[in-house]
Amino acid sequence: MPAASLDVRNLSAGYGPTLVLEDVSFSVPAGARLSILGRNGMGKTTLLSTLMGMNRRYGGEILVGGKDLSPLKSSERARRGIGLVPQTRDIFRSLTVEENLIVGIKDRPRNVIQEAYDMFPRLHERRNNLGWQLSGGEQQMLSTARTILGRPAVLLLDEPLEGLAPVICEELMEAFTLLASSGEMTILLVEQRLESALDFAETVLILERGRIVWQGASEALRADPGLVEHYIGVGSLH
Amino acid sequence: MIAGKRILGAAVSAMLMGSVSAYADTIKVGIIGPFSGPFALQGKNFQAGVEAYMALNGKSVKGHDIEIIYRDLPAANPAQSRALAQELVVKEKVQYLGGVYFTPDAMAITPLLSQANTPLVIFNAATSAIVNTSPLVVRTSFTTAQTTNPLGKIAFNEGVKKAITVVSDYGPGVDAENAFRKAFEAAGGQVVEAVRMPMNTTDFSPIMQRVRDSGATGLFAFLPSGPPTLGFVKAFNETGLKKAGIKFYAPGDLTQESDLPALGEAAEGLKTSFHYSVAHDSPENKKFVEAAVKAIGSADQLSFPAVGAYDGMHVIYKMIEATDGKQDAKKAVDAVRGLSWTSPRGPVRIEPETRHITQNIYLREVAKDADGKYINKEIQTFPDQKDPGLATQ
Amino acid sequence: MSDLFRVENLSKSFGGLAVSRNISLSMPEGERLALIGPNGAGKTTFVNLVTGQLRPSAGRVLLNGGDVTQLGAVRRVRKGLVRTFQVTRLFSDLTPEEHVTLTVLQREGKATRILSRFRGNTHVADEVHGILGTLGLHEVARRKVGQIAYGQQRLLEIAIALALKPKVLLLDEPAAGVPSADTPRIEQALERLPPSLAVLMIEHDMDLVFRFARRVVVLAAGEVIFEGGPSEVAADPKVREAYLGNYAHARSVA
Amino acid sequence: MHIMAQAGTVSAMPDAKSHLWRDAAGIALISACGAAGYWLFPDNLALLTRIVAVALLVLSIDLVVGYCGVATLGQAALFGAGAYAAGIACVNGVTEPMTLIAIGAIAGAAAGLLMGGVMLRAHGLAQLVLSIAIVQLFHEAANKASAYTGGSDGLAGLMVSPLFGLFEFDLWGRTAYLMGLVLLLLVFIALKFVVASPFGMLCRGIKQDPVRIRAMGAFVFPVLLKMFVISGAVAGTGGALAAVSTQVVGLDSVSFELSANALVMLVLGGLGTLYGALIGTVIFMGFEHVVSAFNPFHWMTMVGALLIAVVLAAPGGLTSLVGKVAASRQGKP
Amino acid sequence: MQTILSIAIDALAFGMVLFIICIGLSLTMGLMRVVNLAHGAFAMIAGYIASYAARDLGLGYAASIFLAIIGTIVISIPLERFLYRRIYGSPELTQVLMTIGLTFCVIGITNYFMGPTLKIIPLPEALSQPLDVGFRTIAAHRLFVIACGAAVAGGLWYLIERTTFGIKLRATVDNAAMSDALGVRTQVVYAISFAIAIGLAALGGVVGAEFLPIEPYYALRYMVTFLVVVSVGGAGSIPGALIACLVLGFVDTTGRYLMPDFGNFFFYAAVILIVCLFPRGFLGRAQ
Repeated sequence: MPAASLDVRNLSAGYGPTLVLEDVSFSVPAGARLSILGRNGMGKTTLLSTLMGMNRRYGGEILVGGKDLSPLKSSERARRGIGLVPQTRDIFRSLTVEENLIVGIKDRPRNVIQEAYDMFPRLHERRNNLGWQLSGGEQQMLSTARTILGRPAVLLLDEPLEGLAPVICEELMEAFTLLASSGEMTILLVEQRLESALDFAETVLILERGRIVWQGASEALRADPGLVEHYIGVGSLH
Repeated sequence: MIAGKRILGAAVSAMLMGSVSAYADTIKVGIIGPFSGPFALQGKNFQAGVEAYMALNGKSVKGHDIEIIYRDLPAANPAQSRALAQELVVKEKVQYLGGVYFTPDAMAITPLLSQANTPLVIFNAATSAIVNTSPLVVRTSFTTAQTTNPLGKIAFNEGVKKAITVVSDYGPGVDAENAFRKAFEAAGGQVVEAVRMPMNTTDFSPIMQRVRDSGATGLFAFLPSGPPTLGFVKAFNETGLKKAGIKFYAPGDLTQESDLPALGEAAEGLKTSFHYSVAHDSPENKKFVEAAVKAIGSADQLSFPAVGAYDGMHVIYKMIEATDGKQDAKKAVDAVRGLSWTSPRGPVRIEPETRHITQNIYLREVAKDADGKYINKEIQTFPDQKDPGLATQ
Repeated sequence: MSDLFRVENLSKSFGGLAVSRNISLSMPEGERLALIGPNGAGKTTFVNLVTGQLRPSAGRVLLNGGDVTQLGAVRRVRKGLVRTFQVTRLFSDLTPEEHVTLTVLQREGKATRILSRFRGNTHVADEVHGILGTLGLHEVARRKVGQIAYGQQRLLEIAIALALKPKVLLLDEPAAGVPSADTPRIEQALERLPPSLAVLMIEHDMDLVFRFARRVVVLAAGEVIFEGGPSEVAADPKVREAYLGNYAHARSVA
Repeated sequence: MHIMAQAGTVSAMPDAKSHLWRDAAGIALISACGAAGYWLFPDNLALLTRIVAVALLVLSIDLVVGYCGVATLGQAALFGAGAYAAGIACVNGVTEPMTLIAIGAIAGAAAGLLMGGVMLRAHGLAQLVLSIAIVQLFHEAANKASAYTGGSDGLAGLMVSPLFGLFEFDLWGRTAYLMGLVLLLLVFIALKFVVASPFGMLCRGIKQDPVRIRAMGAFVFPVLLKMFVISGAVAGTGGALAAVSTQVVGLDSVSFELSANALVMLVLGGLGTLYGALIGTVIFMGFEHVVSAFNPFHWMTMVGALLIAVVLAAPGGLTSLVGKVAASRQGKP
Repeated sequence: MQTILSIAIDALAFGMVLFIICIGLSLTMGLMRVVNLAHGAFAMIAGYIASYAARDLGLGYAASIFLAIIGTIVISIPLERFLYRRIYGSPELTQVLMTIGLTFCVIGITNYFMGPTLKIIPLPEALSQPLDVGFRTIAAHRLFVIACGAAVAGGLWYLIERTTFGIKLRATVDNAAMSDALGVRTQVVYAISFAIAIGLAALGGVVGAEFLPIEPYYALRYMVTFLVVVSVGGAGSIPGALIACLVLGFVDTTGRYLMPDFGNFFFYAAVILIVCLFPRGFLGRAQ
């Protein structure tokens, strides 16, 4: 599946009585990269899981390649091109690495999992280990590889580098950049590390308390440390 | 206010009693039995026996119309039994109670009888002591001791010196065990082991292993009629006990006719003692079977509770005849003390003292009849058997 | 004077993955401490360890100088170590009034009584309404919790904790999920906490943290990387790295 | 206290007094229904007495299932303990009916203590299985101890003295029914107090979230065990009532089937209100009685259909239906 | 020694019958979180179909089994669509109410149409013979049942551990939301699993008819046994169910051999002990 554009219009979502996302709208052209920034608890994860269809959506539309996927269940969204690497990784703990990958390949033949092993040779070494036996970095590789094997048109990455050793971070970021530059996928990256996020994407979006408070080019954000401090940093003292 | 209540009360009671008993002379008979649930087949046989009797003998006695009211009691449940009996007496105004498949259910009813001025004719419940609990109880079925008793002697005479008893662990099972042991040891044999199995046993192979290990040459078994008998007989064959020549004796509950199509050749040759075989050769029985099969719908389902019900209805008819429609329980019961007649099972008599039925017990063998159908073929008769369980009390 | 509350070298690992390492901190009476850190830093695990929901692999927890590490959660609460939950744990078909009444009765050892009426005690009722009033919950006191706003539910979490008359209070993200319009109410509630109470708050909303805390502890990858005044935290290079840049100390444990 | 509230929400705020009034009205309604049963069905009092006895059992299940969230399919063990204790005491010369009821309640409570002690070690499905195993063991024990219990023949020959020396337990069952009704009312009122006590509230809290309760500084196990004992006393009272009124105790009173039926009645009526227990028992047993009299042979299908219909129409039980109707009424001004 | 062997082989056969029937229930309870008390009713329906096929249509044993499995699954499809789907995710007690209601209906209807008598499924000549295995004779049918049980265990193991469907099923059980997000149609996975569970109930009902004879009350009579076995094994676990069936089968069988008078005590005491030692069952999945 080639990369597709993503248009989000007036999306609102939440859990039970709480509204976590309010009226979020943005667009990403096919093959482009977008970083989503914001402090913890500001709705970034909810945004991605709502795009995937794993959350209650209160209103709004989600268009992939111009088609509205918002009425569909997440399995159908997955089959129409959205792929999510969740923050919690959510690997199947009771399945082996190889089995985890097989779940991700959708209807492609089994031998395509070699692609994942090419991307992360470490997974090949551990292919017969159960999910819960993996280290955090390996889990992240697995989760990422599993989603990528499904060849999503739009890939959603939720803090893929969190809690990982620098070496692995580098490895992962390389992989993402490679994927993105191949133009096969439109990628949304949620990342707390400003540098990584700005390096990765050409455009950036900042969420605060469920709303988009800033949207623009990475370079613009890089150039304005005050803005960064205000929205993302440990904070200036008021 | 009070008047209002009275009018309401009158209106309600008229509604509840229905319009019948007010002017038409109808005598109601309440029958309690397991018409649904795991024992539904036995209840169906009650109904078949009752209907067969009424089909052959008319639906009225001396101008009194008989109306039957059935109440379902799916499994042993004395509280419900009492509630049903009370409702039949008080609300439906039945003059006679009949049926009752389980002993505790009968025990729950008997204390009501004298106050209700209603006789109870038991069609099945087979513990000896029931008839002692009220003078208004008459039983037309059998007791486990009664049907078991002859087997002790038969077994010994067939060369069994050492026997093992295997019974279901509940009242009638224990009765059967005791009756057999007593008769068998009186004849000179020795019961080497007595096994009581939990009621819900489904796999009998370990029991058979135990039989084999006991060194006995004869096996006496008692299981209530129903699904487990199939497994028991099959296990006996399959574990090679049959081949090894171990002799198998049981009261007829084990090979009731409705189970025979399923038991099939597994049970062939099995010897049981009982008060009734559907294959009993007599004109009375032919008439009965024909009528009862019509009532029950299929020849395969007819079994011993039907004859208990049939004879029970005979007793009730005689009671109605004697009281001429008046409700007088004592007079009714007195009228049938010592009553004798030819039942489909053979000659029978209500013992004046015990009010239990005295009857022939037959030794039968499972065999094929002329049509290739499995029957309990009577091969020996023990006439005039009283209930030994009561004789000792 | 010894510290009211003290944690010494607390460590916890799950199946080889260390989520807390050698955490030590102490709080005197009246302390206002904020615990911050990026996602996955082990903040909630820390609260669970301290309050007895989890057993530590090593280390000690001391309250009033006494070791409570071996005590279960219930006994720690009874000794005055009380927490709120990050995701509210309330009884959806009871009212705030009932929640707080039950808590007060429990504290007074009357909660298991059968032969008294739940609402029978006026001095309990007064206390309950006092607490609810302080937190601005009296308007919804008799509505089922399932029907009140999330912000109010968060306040109720605090109300329950206060009803236990704690010595040490651990607030796990008291403002998480609360609509921005309601945050001031929570902040107000925090300002009114008894001055002698030692409070440890986990929170992401830095504005709130800076207004509330006198001391900040930063946790990353299960260990304390900074401890100091709020004015210093933003300037600390390690903290900035943890939040803004590539935090190089994070590592995985196989 | 002054409550500032909008007009629309006032009715949604139950007040301590309105609680009391509602309970008083409920109890008056139950008494009225009970009395109506006495006048309207004077010929069915044995059935009504049986319903009362089973209602006590169902109430006792509601205490543990509806208020504590402990699933049980073995409550008949407690009912049977009460029934056999009363029965054995009666056979051995204790014939005063209220004493027998008290003996039953104590035996039920003791059995409840035992059962709670075992069952509370597990959770969920395992807990359910423990309850099944316990009731089966009780059943087996009652069958084995036939010297005391009469085994499968039942414990017959209970000669209960007249109530207060005046009222015989007779064929028409008036004494038994009225005694049962008064007992039921007393138990119901007592249970209303129990569930309205701090203890009752604590149980409701435990049912919803034991972790929260612990964080409030309360222990969970002793509270649940206490409720098991109370529940056992209630079930034992029901068992003793059944024994006294029918003058016979059968193995069915300690059976899995009775437990399962009673649980079905409770779920049918609705959990956690006490009223649901009564409604469920009356509807289920009444329906069963009517259809089994109407067609003794195939009524089971109709009962099954009723259960399915209730799940489809009112998954929360029949009392939830009342709540829904009330809510929809409130919705319309 | 002979006795021990002899008991062991009986225990194995009985345990295998339990296994074939219960593994389906274990799947529905563990994987789909539905307490399907009507499971036994499906086994019973299969028994009736097989009996009808064999006795009234004169089909062979194998054909009867096949027809019974297909027929039962066909009957279960509308029930799944119109009744079971309503209770997925409902509280367990609501599920209990509905499935008990369904069981009552099945019993009532069966009683009405098929009558209350026992129905047998005639065995082919080869299976009905006692077989001499050296130390004792054993019914060939028992060996057949053991073989069936082993085949079911092996087949299910292969299906669940080795096939893509099995991997998707396990993934769904492990984390349904994530499976969905990866494009697994979990509803379809559930529907197929339900059909497999019913098919296994059907197979067990037919081949186990020698142990648990087919009659209308079957659906309730063995309900407790099935429920206990599944819980002891741990809902959703094939090896767990296998171990539970073999252990409980063994306890039951030896208990009945050694102390038949206290057979039930043994069984339920063992159940209590096991449940206390393994609160989630032998190999249960965490709730």
